[in-house]
Amino acid sequence: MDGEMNDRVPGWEPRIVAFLCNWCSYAGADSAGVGRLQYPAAVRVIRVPCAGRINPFFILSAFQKGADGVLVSGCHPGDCHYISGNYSARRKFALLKGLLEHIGIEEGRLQFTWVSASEGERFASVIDTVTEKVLALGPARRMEKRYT
Amino acid sequence: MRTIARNEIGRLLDGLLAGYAVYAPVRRKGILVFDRIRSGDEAILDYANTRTSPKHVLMPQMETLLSSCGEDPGVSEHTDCGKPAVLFGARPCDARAFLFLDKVLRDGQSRDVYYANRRDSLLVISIGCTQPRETCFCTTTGGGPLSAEGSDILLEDLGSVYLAHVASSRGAEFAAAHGLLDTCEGEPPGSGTVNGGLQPAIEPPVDLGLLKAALDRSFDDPLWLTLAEKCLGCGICSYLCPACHCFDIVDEEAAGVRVRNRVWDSCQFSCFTAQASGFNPRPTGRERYRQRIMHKFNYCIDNHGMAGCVGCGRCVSECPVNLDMRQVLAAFGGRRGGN
Amino acid sequence: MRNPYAPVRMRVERNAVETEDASIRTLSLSFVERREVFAFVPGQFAELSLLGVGEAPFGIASSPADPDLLDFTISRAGQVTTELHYLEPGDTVGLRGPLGNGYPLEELHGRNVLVIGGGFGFSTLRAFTSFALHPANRGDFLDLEVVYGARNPGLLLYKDELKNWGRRDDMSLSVTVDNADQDWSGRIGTVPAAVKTLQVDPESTTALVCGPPAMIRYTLPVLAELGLRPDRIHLSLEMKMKCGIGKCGRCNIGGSYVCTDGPVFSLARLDRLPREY
Amino acid sequence: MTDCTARIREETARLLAEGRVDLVIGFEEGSLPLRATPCFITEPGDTGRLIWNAFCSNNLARYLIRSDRKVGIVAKGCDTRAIVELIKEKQVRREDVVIIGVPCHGMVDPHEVRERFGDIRIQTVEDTGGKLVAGDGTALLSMNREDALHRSCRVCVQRNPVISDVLVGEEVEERTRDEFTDVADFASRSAGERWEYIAGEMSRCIRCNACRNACPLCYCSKCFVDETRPQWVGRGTDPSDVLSFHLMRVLHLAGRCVECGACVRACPMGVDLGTLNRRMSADVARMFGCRPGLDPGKPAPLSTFDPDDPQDFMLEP
Repeated sequence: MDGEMNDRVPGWEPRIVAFLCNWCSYAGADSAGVGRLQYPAAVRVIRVPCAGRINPFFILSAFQKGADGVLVSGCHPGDCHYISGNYSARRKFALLKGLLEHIGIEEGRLQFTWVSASEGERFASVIDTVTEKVLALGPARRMEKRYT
Repeated sequence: MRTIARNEIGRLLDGLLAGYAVYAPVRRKGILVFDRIRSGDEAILDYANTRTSPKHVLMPQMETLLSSCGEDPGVSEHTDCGKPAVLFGARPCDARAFLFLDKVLRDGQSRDVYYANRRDSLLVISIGCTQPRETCFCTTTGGGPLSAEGSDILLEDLGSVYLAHVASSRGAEFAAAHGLLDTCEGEPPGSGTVNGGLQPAIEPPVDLGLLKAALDRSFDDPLWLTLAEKCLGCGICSYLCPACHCFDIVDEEAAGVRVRNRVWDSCQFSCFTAQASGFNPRPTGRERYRQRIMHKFNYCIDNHGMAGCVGCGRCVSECPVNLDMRQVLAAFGGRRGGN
Repeated sequence: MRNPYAPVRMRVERNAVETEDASIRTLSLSFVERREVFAFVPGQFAELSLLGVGEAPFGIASSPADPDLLDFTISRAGQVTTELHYLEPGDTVGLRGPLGNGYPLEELHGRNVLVIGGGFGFSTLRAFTSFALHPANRGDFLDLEVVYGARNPGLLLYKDELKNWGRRDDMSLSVTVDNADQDWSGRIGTVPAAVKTLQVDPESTTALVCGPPAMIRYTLPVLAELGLRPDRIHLSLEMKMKCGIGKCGRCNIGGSYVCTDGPVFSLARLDRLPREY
Repeated sequence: MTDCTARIREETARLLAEGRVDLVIGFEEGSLPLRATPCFITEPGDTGRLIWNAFCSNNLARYLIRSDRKVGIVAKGCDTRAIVELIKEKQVRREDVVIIGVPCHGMVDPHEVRERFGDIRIQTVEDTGGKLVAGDGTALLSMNREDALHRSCRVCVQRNPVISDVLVGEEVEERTRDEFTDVADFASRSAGERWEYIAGEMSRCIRCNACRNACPLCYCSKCFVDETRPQWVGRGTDPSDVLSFHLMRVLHLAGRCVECGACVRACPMGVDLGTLNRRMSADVARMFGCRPGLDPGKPAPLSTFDPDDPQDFMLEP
């Protein structure tokens, strides 16, 4: 089985990078906060103008720099502020996710979802799910760049 | 002991492993390379030459020059190269390349301590060739299948035994310490042995002197354009070459660790000379290919008295478009050389 | 054994904006721990570095007559130069050098020196001019004539110094700009045009030239018209460099390395080298 | 095969003589056994250099990039697939290229031949269509041609030129559909095994950029690898940087890769890049119904979208 599976690394706190689109998901995170919904603190949010702004390099760089998980979230299909940014992005995401899993990056390290501005609850539960999964996988070492 | 039996080599290397990092030809995923061995029997003795050259033993593709950590202002210099090393089984061409690298990196105006430290703690035991490959042209650049230049000890392959020739004072010390007494003194490699007839078999495509003279006049020759036309501009020839040594210095920083690394670079890449302003003195493949040839066969001879090529043939055999450097040399040397 | 890749630590004493657009700044650096005398000649350069960010070569812009404080004029172009621009007094920066050959001082002794600089390339010429004007050195040279130009007045470097030089009677200075603004009362025109108006004695004059390629291209014919021999014209060249010590292989022109054989070349020497710069 | 050579020479001479092109890009005899090499013919008198054999494996479409001349090009199936994409991406104008199409029986991998025949010094190779017969001057050895093909040729579904102006030689029968069984086989291994394999392959990469430079569709004037602000990928052989480079390379080619295998053939270290490329191609085919290079009229899959694109990969909490 997978050598990296390890949910009990002492002292380890997962680091999850969340790329959120400015118009929906970032606002969704906001409304989760306003609604005082509890969700794990492992997430570092990076706000981007649109899911379509995500260059696969952003995601690879996050893993290289030691992220244990990456989440990308944009507006629901049809709701993109830029009309179709999320539709174009969806194709790229599908390929990237497949490719990373193909080379043995564990399923669950990289997640994509849609969260709208009003879906605070959905945002909180997305973070729950993502964090749970990453916790179960343990620290991500495969793509991490190590310096001497 | 004048000779070492072929089946004794494994034991000899095992003996060395206690005190030295030993590099020898090994197969990694089907490809022959020089790598560190953990036991003497790993070394492959039946081979023409390795896919990559052994230069990485002295100049790794990536090495950290300097580093610092956190708030500590101290900088680590990483000049210590650790255990002394033995390179076993280098071919004479590759050993000769070290001689060239020494001139550029160790013996020049500024001593490159990283290279020099490794070089000074490396002992080179090369094995003369019995069977040249169809891409070999060592004789063109001044070497030969039994050249001992750059080696400390040259083993002459007589089939079931090797004849040991000591080629340096360090080689002599080493031979004495390990019972490889050289009794071939005064007898050059190849005299009266099976290898003697090999040298002429590797026919030089050009005369180096005539080539150099021709290149002196050929900077603006339209031939460069046609010769380089099929070149893809990749770095295979540079990176497989035992004599290419151009490098880049790149810094990186993450999680409070700052490093300055040296990495191999290639004159065939456009970013090698591209300036921040966008100006590039070598803007196309024509200038970059010309630089490669001129550097090796013209400038190096002026600056170091030796061509920056040892004729190992790796660039010939591995070029994806079969741009054969021997033909390029012949195009200049042959045409103008008075042949 | 000395490690030629290991920098010495320098402290930033001053970080001053040079140009109106703030794209060029001058850093003044002092030695944190002095290992040996930093002996250099004008025209030499050094590598400045920030570990983890990178290293880049810069001409030494100050005079060897003041060896304790080294000036480097830095145009913001890439990552390293940007970070250098952000340094504040008290910060440290790495330095390797001096590197390269510098201007041929011996050869200039007892001669008129014509200094021609354009834009950002003026930094080492400023070093030379300050050096030559030093009371201890001024007697080594005859007439000192400086021509310096920039695209517009806002891009002129070392403005205070230029003001002082303009008032001196032991040198002459012409400052010219390609495009003037309302406040500009000086000369308008290119550097070669300014050089053209000079009266020089070709037999006793040597020129030092540094500037952008276009300036050099149009200045050289003017110098030829004035009668200067190619061996009496010295150019400071710029090339992409990394190691600065003749090893990394990228700054060569033919068999010569700009970092070790240069950056100053006589035109006579350049004429024997391939045109690849 | 020799027929093709004669016809290629004939067409080249005609194109040059009629002034329809400034040069013709084809293949000539290589300097080594088992090799052919690209050549550039500008004079009708030089057409005798042109050949066609089992070793014409380079993708010549690579040489059309940034060419400002009218070019004739000898093109097998994969070369034309690349040309189709280059035309779609406006890197090549159809009217500037004259395609001498050659149906392809698959190109022979010299490594396979050497592997089979061991250490003999191959001097001659004869291609009988079904067999390859190699001679070292004393003996003749033979192997099935099919077993010696490049990996990309073994799964090629478009061996005949997609587009051409002149067709040289008989059309070949195409293989049945590509079911991407190799991709499925690899995917059926555990994540840990897949990682071990890929990491092992990547560990041999020497960052020579040959895969990039051999690719007919890698034409960016500044590649992401050479970018310094930001520096997307470190320049050395750090395993993480090497992998990043290769992942970005295939992602950049997603929906554009015509599976010619030029990258794999160029690699001096035998790195299995195919495993990455093939996964991309399989996903592009499965999810977006697209085989790059085969349909000149269809937009690139990553330049468009369908509101009903699959999204079962997305997280539903």
